[in-house]
Amino acid sequence: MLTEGMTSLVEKGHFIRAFEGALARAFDAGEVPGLVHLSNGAEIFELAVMNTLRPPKDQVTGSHRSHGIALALGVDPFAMACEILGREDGLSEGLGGTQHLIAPDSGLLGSNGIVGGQVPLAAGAALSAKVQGTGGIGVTFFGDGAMNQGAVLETINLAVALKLPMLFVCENNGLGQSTAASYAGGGASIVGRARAAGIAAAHVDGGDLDESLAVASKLGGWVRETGSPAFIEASVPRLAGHYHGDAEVYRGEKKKVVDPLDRAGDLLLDRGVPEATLREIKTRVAEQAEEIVERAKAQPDVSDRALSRWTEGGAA
Amino acid sequence: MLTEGMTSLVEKGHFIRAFEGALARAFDAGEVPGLVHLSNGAEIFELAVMNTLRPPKDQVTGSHRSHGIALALGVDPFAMACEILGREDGLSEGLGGTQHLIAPDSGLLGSNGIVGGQVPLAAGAALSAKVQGTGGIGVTFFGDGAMNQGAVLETINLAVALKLPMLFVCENNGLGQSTAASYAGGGASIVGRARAAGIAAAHVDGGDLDESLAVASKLGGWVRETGSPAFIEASVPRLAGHYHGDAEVYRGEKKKVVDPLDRAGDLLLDRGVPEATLREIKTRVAEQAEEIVERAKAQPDVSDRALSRWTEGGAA
Amino acid sequence: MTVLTIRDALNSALHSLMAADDKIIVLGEDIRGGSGIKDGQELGGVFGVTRGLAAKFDARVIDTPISETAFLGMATGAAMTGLRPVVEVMFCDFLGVCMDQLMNQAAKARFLSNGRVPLPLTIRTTMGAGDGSGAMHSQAIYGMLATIPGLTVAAPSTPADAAGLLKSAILGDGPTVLMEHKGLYGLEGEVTDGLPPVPFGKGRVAREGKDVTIVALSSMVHKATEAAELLARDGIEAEVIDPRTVKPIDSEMILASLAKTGRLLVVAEDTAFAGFADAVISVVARGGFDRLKAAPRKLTPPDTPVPYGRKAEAAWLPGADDIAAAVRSLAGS
Amino acid sequence: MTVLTIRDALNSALHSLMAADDKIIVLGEDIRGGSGIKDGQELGGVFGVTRGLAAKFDARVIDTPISETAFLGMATGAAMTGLRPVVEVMFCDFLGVCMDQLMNQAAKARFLSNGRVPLPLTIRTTMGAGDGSGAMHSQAIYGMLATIPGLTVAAPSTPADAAGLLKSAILGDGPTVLMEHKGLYGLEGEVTDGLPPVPFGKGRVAREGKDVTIVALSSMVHKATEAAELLARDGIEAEVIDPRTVKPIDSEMILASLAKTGRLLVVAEDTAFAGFADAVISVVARGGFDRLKAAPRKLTPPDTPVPYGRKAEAAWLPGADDIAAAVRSLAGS
Ligand SMILES: Cc1ncc(C[n+]2csc(CCOP(=O)(O)OP(=O)(O)O)c2C)c(N)n1
Ligand SMILES: Cc1ncc(C[n+]2csc(CCOP(=O)(O)OP(=O)(O)O)c2C)c(N)n1
Ligand SMILES: [Mg+2]
Ligand SMILES: [Mg+2]
Repeated sequence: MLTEGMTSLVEKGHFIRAFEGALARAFDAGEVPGLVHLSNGAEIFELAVMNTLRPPKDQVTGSHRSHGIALALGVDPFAMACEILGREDGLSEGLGGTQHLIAPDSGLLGSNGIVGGQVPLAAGAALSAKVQGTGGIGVTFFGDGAMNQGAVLETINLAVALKLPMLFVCENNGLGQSTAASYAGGGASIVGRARAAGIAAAHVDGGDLDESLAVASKLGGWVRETGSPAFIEASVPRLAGHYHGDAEVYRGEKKKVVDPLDRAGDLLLDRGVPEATLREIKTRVAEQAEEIVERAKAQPDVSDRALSRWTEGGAA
Repeated sequence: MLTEGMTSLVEKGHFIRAFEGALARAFDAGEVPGLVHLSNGAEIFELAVMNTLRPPKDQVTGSHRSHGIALALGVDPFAMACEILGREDGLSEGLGGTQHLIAPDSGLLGSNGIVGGQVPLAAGAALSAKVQGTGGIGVTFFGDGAMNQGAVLETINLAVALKLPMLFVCENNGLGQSTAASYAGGGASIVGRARAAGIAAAHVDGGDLDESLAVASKLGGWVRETGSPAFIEASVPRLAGHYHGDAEVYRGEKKKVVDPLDRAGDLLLDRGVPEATLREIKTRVAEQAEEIVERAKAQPDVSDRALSRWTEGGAA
Repeated sequence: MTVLTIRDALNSALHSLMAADDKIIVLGEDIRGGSGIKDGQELGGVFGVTRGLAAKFDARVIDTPISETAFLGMATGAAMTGLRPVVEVMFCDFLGVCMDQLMNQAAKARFLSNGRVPLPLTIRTTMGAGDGSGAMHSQAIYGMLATIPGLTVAAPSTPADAAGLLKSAILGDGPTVLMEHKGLYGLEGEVTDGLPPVPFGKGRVAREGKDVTIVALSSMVHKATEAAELLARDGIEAEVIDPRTVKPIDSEMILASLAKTGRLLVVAEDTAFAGFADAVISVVARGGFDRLKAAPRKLTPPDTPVPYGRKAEAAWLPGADDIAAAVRSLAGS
Repeated sequence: MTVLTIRDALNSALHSLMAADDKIIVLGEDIRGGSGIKDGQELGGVFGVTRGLAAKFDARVIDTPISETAFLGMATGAAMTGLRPVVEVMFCDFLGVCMDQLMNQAAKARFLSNGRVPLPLTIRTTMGAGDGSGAMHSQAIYGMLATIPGLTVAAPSTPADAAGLLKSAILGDGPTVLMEHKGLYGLEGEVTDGLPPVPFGKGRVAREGKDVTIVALSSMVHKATEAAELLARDGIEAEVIDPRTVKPIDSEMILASLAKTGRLLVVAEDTAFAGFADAVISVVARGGFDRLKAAPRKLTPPDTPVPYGRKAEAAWLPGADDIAAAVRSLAGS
């Protein structure tokens, strides 16, 4: 990837971080109806995957933790912020909320409140692309915890059996809520489990931008060229709580991890991008994010009006 | 295994075959309320597995195709025949029927109408044994088709994660109803999928009695000694239709397979058991089976009385 | 007009719609049948409803592994992205293994997108006791399914309605569960040429009468009609209303009948508590209280799983005699 | 008498029963919490109900993978083989992913064995809207669950009932779903020392009155009581009945109240069609027709998924004002 592209990617990463930071502050100020699950630590990897996609021909589904995925796909941050705050001009006028972000025009078929529930849906996008010959692919993001859910395990096999153009992306952050991935997965390798189901699979350090770009483009390309499914397991850190506000007492002493955003920044410095540029980027996106979330906060809550369009005619 | 034991095992195999033959005739005569799924081809392998079990400390669950499993465990054939015919003295007085055989006293926790539904239940038996320190194990039988069902895939992982003393037995007969196992499983190896989940696993030719005995005792012993789960994939032929009466047009030209009962008989002949003894065994068990099913046919249908004990007090 | 069985009416509707719109796909277990097996003749579904489709529409007719969650979800995702999938779930008893995809995914996506995402998804499934299939192949969970916001649930009793409701489901914008009674597949009836769609939410007067209103669905319509003939000999004229769709329910037609008869019996095959019968009684008690001359009644199976033995199953299912007896006591009250 | 929150009452009941019977095990996601992580302090469940159990009962308190089908089925199998498992399913919305194990396995096994197999299984789960959790973490599917033959379904509104119903479930012989309202965990109330079991099928008169009967469950009991206080100012005395168990329903208590008031309003948080409200109206219309002075009414959320935005969620949920208004129009009719 050219330095320019990489700089823009890192900028997006910082924007996502800043956007979620602003959301977290909005939450603390009581402006968010529900709990928010932040992507802290996964931004760089998610951007690397999106880099190989061609939405809206490609359609992506994500888990409860999908703000980063949505922004990486290019979903309008203002419409997203409004949705997460439950306000006018939100993607669904506030009916869906943080766990139900839907923006197919940008390639986001949907995020989901049920662990693993989004995975079969992406198989549907893959099937659509296959039957209609669009050249698109279905992509789904899910966590290490979801890897133990029937919906995910069945769909891996289904995609192999039906030869679906589908990319599975498992973000292994070592935790499902308070439970260790190694415990819940019985110590078995996630990528190994996928591979045994007959799917092309690779593991990647999701904090390594170069490697992530390479693996994503290799496996994404495989899916597009062969029409067969592929699977990526990415190790990513969960830099914060399960949800914003989670005290994480259960986590004991946290291991020190280097923030993938910093690692990506170092790559840019290595390539000769001046530190000042990086600083400037961070400041700029922080302001942008802040401004967007502030504007969203100023929007009225019209979700009741949106609801009433669904209840006219009324309940039986 | 001593020749005597093996002869008795083969006799049981012939008895199961004859018992189901008699049931099939009862079905043709209109004496069976529902469809029956016969074990033809799997008897020898199932007997080999049961040979390592110690019911009722060990508890077994099975699929829709569980007559053979039940008989191999030593469930009373008359009570079974009555249940399958929906008659008095049936295991559940006819409330359950062929797909819901329950005889925990003999180690049969239950058979099941939902593909894969029985598998988590056996994990419960394993957990009970573990928590109560009985030394028993949980065992579950299911088909190649069930291997694609979330309940099964989740339970394999659960058993590894919780270190349950549980034996998974997948009988691969190449078909789920009319669908080829190789198609439905995406061409992946069943035992390979299991192994990747972190479970001790082996494949066996379920038509080979010696090998089946060895593998069953090895993996059964592993479960008992280590308290950890194990997995057996057995290739067995489906010698008849999915259910009795299935025209099997979808199957095209059937490959010729040698009947595992005949193979087991050959083993006995090799060991010097006279052919006349084998013939005598077959005749004897055929008569026994016939007699039992005839007696069951003569029983009255009292299932309505059994039902009424559940409806007293009535529906709300 | 032609005479067709329900099986053939459904099959014919599938053939004609699939020929007209290549966005329609059909998928499920064994619905081609014999895939991967050379020279196999296709099964066309275990009840034969999808027979012949594979030969005509090949890649649009898809056999699946026994993975209801994965393939129902796949169909839902496909419906969100341009296709019109028709999924067969072999028995409605199996919806338990994929209930999340039904109740949380398929049923909610349109609402959660605030109407931006279409969801033309048809789920064909079978139901019904009476053939000794036991507790996990005989349920009729239409009441349970109808509790789910966002779903249309239909249960036809005739070949014309079966084909017509299937067409409405396939041509519609939202997820629909079509519950086909196993015991009715062979039932013959007249159908209009072209098998016109039947709108959801519109019932059918299966038999006119003035003394008592019987509301029944699917196979119970036939038992109710049989009962009505018995009752007619005694001079009791029962009106039999077949709402055809469980949800949306045709309250208007039911209340109009009540205005005439003042007496209500609901006959249902789903579960005894909080099922279809209770829903209809609630509609009438709330909306037609002044028209009721006597306490409404319901006739449902007892609140137990479906038993296997023949006598138990016969006792469990409401029958024409039970219906007639219930009407008699109602008419006399 | 002590004052406890619902959370603490449940926790206390678990502690005392587990100390008394080592056949009782508790399992679910994050119910220990922090397993596999060194030096982690235990979470005790995401709502804190199982706090402290791991430290006391170690191997009998089991964290599970996110595999509801596998672990609910495991608990069912364990109940069939000598244990008394208490399973936590974090939100009732997740029951969709394991509905088969609930509806076909746990609920049917006793019947299918003709009573030979015990099934002392308790499923604790949460429900309820009002905290902005959105469409898949807010449902209250008690009506849907109550359609399933073989299940007991309970939904307590007070700390005493929460502990008491939990005890009945754990000490009982059959599968029970205990629906704990997320919004009520912090609610305080008096409890009798020893937290005695509360029998299933027996309701509680939450407030006496003579003019109108309001039947409500769980958090709706509190809203109904609030409404009743508002109404009392206008001289309308509403009786509030809390059936506590959805199934078996205490028809007797409801009908007895009706005999006094002649007027019925059912308030429910589950879905609008074929849910709890319809079931209760059916009970009353069939069994108390002669006592009804006016058409019964119901107040439920509209037939949509639970919306996320604050205003929408508030509009969606029945509130005390809505209840009071419904009672006023009912009392005037
Ligand atoms: C079926 C289901 N079970 C449980 C939950 C509750 N839950 C939400 S997120 C979560 C942990 C998910 O872990 P993982 O898949 O690793 O994703 P992560 O949160 O780490 O991104 C759990 C248990 C749920 N939403 N759905
Ligand atoms: C959840 C579920 N889906 C589908 C069925 C219908 N069905 C019954 S048996 C069967 C095939 C099972 O194949 P396999 O597991 O290989 O067992 P086999 O019949 O070969 O012994 C199917 C699809 C079912 N009973 N349950
Ligand atoms: Mg995780
Ligand atoms: Mg098979």
